[in-house]
Amino acid sequence: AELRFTVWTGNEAHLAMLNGIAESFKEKHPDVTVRYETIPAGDYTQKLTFQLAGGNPPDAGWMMEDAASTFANAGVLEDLAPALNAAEGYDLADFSEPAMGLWTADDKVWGVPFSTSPFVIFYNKDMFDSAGLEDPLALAEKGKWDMDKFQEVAKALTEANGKWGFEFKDGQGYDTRIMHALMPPIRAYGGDVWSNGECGFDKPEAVAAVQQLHDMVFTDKSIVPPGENGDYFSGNAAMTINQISRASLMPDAGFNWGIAPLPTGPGGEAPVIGQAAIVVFAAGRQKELAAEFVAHMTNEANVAEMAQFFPPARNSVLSSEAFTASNKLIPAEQMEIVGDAIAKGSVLPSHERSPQLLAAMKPRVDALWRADANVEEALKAVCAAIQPQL
Amino acid sequence: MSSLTLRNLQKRFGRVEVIRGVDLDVADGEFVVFVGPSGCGKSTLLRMISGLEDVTDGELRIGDRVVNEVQPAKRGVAMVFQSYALYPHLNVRDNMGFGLKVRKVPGPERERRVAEAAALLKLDALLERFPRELSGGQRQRVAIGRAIVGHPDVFLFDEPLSNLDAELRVHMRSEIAALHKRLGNTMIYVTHDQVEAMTLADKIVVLRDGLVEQVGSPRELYERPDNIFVAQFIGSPKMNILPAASAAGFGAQPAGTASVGIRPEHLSIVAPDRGQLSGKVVITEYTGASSLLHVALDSGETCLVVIDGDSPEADARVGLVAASKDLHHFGADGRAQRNLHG
Amino acid sequence: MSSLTLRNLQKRFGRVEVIRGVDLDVADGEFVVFVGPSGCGKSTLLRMISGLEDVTDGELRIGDRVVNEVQPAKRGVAMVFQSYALYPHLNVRDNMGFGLKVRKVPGPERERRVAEAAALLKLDALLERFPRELSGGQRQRVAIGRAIVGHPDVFLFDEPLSNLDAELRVHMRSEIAALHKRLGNTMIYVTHDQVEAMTLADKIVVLRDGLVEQVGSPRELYERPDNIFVAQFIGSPKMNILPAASAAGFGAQPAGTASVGIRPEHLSIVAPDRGQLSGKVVITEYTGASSLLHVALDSGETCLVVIDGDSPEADARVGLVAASKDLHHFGADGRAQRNLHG
Amino acid sequence: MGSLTQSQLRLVKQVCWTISLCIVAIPFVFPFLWMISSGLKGPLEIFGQPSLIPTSFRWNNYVEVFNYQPFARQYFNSLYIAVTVTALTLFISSLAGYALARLRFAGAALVALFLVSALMVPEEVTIIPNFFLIRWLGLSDTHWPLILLPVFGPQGIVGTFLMRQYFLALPKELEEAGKMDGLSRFGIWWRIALPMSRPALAAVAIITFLNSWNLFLEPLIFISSLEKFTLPLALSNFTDPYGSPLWHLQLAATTLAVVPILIVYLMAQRQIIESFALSGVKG
Amino acid sequence: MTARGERAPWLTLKMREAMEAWLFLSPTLVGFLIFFVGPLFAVVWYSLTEWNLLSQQTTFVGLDNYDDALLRNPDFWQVVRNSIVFAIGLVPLNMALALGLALALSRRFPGVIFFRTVFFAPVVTSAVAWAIVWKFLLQGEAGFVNQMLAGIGISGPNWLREPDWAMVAVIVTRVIKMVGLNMILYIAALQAIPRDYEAAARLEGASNWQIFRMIIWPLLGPTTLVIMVITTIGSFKVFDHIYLMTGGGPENGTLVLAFYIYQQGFQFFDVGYASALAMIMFVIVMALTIVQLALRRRDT
Ligand SMILES: Nc1ncnc2c1ncn2[C@@H]1O[C@H](COP(=O)(O)OP(=O)(O)OP(=O)(O)O)[C@@H](O)[C@H]1O
Ligand SMILES: Nc1ncnc2c1ncn2[C@@H]1O[C@H](COP(=O)(O)OP(=O)(O)OP(=O)(O)O)[C@@H](O)[C@H]1O
Ligand SMILES: [Mg+2]
Ligand SMILES: [Mg+2]
Repeated sequence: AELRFTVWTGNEAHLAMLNGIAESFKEKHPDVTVRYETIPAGDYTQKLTFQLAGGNPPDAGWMMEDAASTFANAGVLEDLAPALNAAEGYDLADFSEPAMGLWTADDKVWGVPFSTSPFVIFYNKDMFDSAGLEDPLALAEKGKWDMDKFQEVAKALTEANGKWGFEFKDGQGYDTRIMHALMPPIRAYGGDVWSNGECGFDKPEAVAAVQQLHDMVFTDKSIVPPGENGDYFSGNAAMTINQISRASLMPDAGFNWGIAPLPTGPGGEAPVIGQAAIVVFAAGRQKELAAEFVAHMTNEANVAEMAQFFPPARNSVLSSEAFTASNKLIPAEQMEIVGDAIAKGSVLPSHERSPQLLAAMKPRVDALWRADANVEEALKAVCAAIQPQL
Repeated sequence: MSSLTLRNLQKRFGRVEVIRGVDLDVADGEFVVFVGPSGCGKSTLLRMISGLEDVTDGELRIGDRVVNEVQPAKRGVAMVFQSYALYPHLNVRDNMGFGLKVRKVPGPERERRVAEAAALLKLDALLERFPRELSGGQRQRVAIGRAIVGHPDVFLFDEPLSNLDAELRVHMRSEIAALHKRLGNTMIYVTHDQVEAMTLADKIVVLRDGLVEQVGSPRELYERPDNIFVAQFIGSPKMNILPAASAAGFGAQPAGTASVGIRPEHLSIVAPDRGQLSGKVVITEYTGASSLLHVALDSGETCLVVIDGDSPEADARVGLVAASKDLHHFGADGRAQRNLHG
Repeated sequence: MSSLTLRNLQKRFGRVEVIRGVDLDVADGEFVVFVGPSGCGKSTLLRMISGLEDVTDGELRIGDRVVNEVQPAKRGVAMVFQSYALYPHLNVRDNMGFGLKVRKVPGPERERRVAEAAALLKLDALLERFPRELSGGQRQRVAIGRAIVGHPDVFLFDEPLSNLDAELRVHMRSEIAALHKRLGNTMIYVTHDQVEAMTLADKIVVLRDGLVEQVGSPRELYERPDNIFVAQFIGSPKMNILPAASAAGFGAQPAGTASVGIRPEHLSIVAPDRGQLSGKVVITEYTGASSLLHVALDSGETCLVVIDGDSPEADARVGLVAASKDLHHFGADGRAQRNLHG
Repeated sequence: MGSLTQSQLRLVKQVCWTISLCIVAIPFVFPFLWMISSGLKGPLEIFGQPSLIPTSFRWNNYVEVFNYQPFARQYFNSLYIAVTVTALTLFISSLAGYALARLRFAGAALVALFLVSALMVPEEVTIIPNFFLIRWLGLSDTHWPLILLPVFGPQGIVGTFLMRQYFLALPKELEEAGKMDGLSRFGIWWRIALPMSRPALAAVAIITFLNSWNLFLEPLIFISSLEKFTLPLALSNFTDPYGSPLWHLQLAATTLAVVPILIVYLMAQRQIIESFALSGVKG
Repeated sequence: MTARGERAPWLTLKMREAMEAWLFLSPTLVGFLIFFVGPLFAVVWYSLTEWNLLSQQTTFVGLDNYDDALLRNPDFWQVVRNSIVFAIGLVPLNMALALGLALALSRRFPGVIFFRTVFFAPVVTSAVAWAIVWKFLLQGEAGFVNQMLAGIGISGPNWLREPDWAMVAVIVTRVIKMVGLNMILYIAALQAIPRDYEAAARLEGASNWQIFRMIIWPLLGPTTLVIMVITTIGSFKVFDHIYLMTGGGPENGTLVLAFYIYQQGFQFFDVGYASALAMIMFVIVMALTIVQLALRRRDT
């Protein structure tokens, strides 16, 4: 039999590793092969929808956090609990509880996270040096790495280097990555975008956080503004926010770099985590087999294996030496930052109507990113737009 | 074998009656020409015979077979189109051989028949050319050649010369006459050029509004037209028609004569006082061999006169005379009065 | 005022010389016709006069003004196109008034002039119609009307009748002649129909390959063509040209004569033994008023003969005679030998 | 000015015209130049100071394009789908156009009216039911919908009408000659009508090919496997595993997608314009 | 006598022809019924249901979807407005430019082929490529367009980030992309106008402008109508261009109907609502086309 398994990576190293796991599955099921189908990340959820609605469902696949609730609620995901519980030596409780939050409901398990990747600050060490500034990692160690400091260094970097001080995730903070741009500061200020069916954008914490970003973009001009490209990886911005998987780009970048935790704020430390899980589709023809494969893929050995690319959610793996040493690009002490963040952080918000929410937010957030925007008004408008959907 | 019979043949397009009951017998080997004003139904009639238009009513026989519902290709007729309709993507040889090929005539036989037709039409040297590389007259010959190779019983021509210039037209006309002589097939030929009709036909059919006006040899039509329409249609410049009163000077008229016809070439100019009629020259048109005079008669009508020699000046007064055998008398209904000399 | 003078006029399109030096004087009020085979440059010459083509070299005068560089609209000429070029979206009134409107002639004056032209051309009843609702002859009149309203000094016509059927052509021809008589303007008229040329022209200009072959009155060209080209171009059916040797029977020839021309209408049929030449009738074409005989001479050439009365049967042997005044002698270069009777 | 002759004046005017045309042409040409140039730059340089000439030519981009995803395969997909669609459309629409133009039968006007109304309906209107239809036929994630929908959708109808217009204007005699020669109706269509309607066929082919070549919505919806992608999808798919665009590859690939078509167009431009003129696209 | 070629008595020539006609039409008609007429009726049905694409649950809700679209959803009217603004901006600009270029390029002069190719080239370029390139050229300050504008002393807007300018940008780039096709159609039409009309008018003293205004333009009427209808329909169908250039933003400033239908149906999985939108779009396009055809009928 053949299992179709959709992923969004086309990276050869990733695929080699995944194929290795499929190979080891043959010990139990010699006749089963796994075919990984790459769907580009940008269209992943969309295409998956078409495959499901179009009657051509894969058996299993990766799923991003923002789609989790939508898919679970539409009933297209298979409950994995029976298969996981039945698997030999499989300890579901080993997964950190916050990491599983999104994927469990009552005693059903809709997916098993394979990548629980906190957001960190990537910085260009050379630029900090030439501006004569302490780098974020050093600041963080001294406990001085907070939002105000962040604004200050960004401004100083911009002035010193003639490049931008900070770039949102992949430069897409104004369109496809709104949440990645807004969430970290709002959390740092102790707010949230929504919770329990209530919009959090217009709460004072969120307003203050966004106001600060807005100032940085339009007053300090230290953040790459909308409509411009100031690519961190090409050396056009001194800092960016991203997940550690992005470190793979750094060897080509040609400058010294490092990673640091997100700046703290009035709300204290608030690491933000992006997540992806493995799910089985209810419409698939080989659900049991697929579920069994998921159990295999997420057993302790394989999670440790995958940790070289994807930060794990298994406590046992996280605490191991193997994890801090797993990423060849990142020194162990910086890797600890990651582990720390995974343990303390919270996952990006999700919602069963997240496509609608995002679409409803988008135009109002666009209005926010104007030089003359009134941040509070704009955020009120965001809430007005999304409240009915919540 | 290849005679042709039309019995009360009719054709309607939607509610428009185009052919309104035509009876005609064409003998084997006869050369029949259809003439008539534009839109009278010449082409339609021809196309009905060929099978390109279906017959609304009546009976159409080729030989002794009713062919109303027989497919065009199976009627044993061949058609030469006004535009020649040569296949532009085939060379002369293939154009001529196309019909044989479609009918699955074997290669060597096909070759033979194409060669035969090409020889007959002096097309041997042109067999490899494409239609666009041919002159008008050559194209016309290829079109005929294409018709010949099928050994049809009946040839149909729809204004085959109207796309040629005047000189070539005269030449091809005689070639067609020669061809008919050689092949001896039944031929039906549509034209609106009455010189062509006169010179080619054994029998002319004059059509008007979907009806036959007169059938006869060229000489019959020229000399004894059945009615004013035929009289004016045949002959160029066309016959002068004068009211009986104005033509009284020409002499006695049969009872019931309403108008008198006289062809321009049958009038002669004499001194004003010696003419049977008299009038004033309005315009003289010199054409070299002859001149055409427009004479305003004293009775008010204008009369055309063709004369050979020198013509009088414009505005000169002249007399006109005609031989009484050249006069045509018509009744009030336009039909010829035959009792006097007919 | 409105005479016209061309001095060594030339026109090149790219490297192709189309008009290769034309000299011509047209008097005020003269009716000049350009004839010549297709592609000889008739239209080009006319368009140069109108200003639609610019002059490559030479001088063009209208009246006593050099107009080489004058804009078309300011030359005082009006043109009637072969296609009539009536604006399809304007009715007859607006078509005729268009030129006045763009020249900002005030409304009432415009109305008056259009009405005047319409009356002259009997178009009154048609003023509200659109070109597509007119017959060929009516369109032609509108095109002339459009030219008239501008009160031009010179009228230019480019084959204005070639789109009409034969009968209408004859009719419109005489209308144009009448118009010229009434208006008295200078008119230049292009045609390839030599009957038109003969009947309309005061003066015919025969063109060939961008050069003038002969200029003269119709009668001059018919009776005394300068060369074989003109001799064969003017007259229909065209002049028979026989090698001097074959034509010896007609009598003495001037020294240097290479060929002898004789028009078909100048030959008469006599008994074979009494003819100056003799031959065999190949085809006779009866056309009513006259017949056209194709006679194969004993010397091998084919000769056309037009006769009036009854014609001999095909294959009959006949003799041919001609009056010596009707013979044309040409040298080896094709030029007429004028020393004998000319 | 007074001393200028007409022909000199014309020359001056022509020069002015040409210069203004050149100016108007800038926004048409520039994107191509920029695309070609950027496709040869490194990822960093694209974001650097704008310049049309790359500091160093990264031909390697063109190699990477093929390593990144099965670009050759995708290129081929686009090509074969466009060719298939074009061939099918030509076949079907010329048959239907011929029948509408040439054959007399009751209901011809009705059929024509019926079809023409389809021209006004955007594909977006029917895309959802077609999505289910394709799913029901089991053709999801195959190339079939990319072939069937354009051929039978409004685009195919446009073809039918172009063909009909052309056949209407074509002299009937040739076909009648064929009939007299004993050709069947199909034979007349195939051996006479089609060879004579090359300009119309060319116009339909061009329009259809371009339409298929640029089809975006349908592949977006129906195709999910990478190796079944068509070019427009593939082009928007040069992102790294985390969803960020790889501009240099995208632009190199875009160049690869555009330039061949442009070259073909350049070679065929005269025929293209003529075929539009002759085929009565003017309506 | 000979039985050669006698027909089957039951099949007249006329019946045979009709049969052949239906045979020739059958591939088109069958496909058309399956992939066009059927779906069109299906859309009507879907629009009366609530239908989740992902869960495939269907409930009949009557006219609720229309009610939602027309009365309750504030975005809807903006989307309609955007579509209309897009059309009103694009159609005249496209047609005027197409006509201008066609007039300039309809006669032969050295370089005419080059220019025709240049103006037609974007037509053969995939929309994806076009959008990608223009997105770059239209960047805020670093973009080429604004750099050029800066060169002549104009400080350009942040094209794709300001709703009104973004609309301008998508319209203009779309016009540049598509104008070549209309240009060719106009060239073909111009070449079909006999040159004699122009010559006659020139002889009568008309200026270039008068010739255009009084002769050429009226004669182009039928072509203009056809172009107007296709361009208008095309402007309502535009999807890929918007999807790729702005994704409907900023502030929904370029969210047009076709894109909105896609979003509702395939991103929000709301098939019923999307179908109702499709029906509304259908009605709008039909109405516009009929109006345009009626206008034309009136002035001939
Ligand atoms: N397919 C058709 N549908 C309707 N009417 C037709 C059709 N074909 C011919 N007619 C009409 O039938 C009449 C006769 O046409 P036909 O072509 O036979 O005339 P014709 O005598 O050949 O004229 P011409 O000398 O102009 O060729 C015309 O009035 C014509 O309009
Ligand atoms: N614009 C042009 N460019 C190049 N050659 C041209 C142009 N116009 C005419 N010619 C050539 O000039 C020659 C004369 O053309 P013109 O139209 O004056 O002939 P014509 O005597 O009017 O012929 P016809 O009797 O066929 O109308 C022809 O060989 C033609 O091909
Ligand atoms: Mg006819
Ligand atoms: Mg000419």
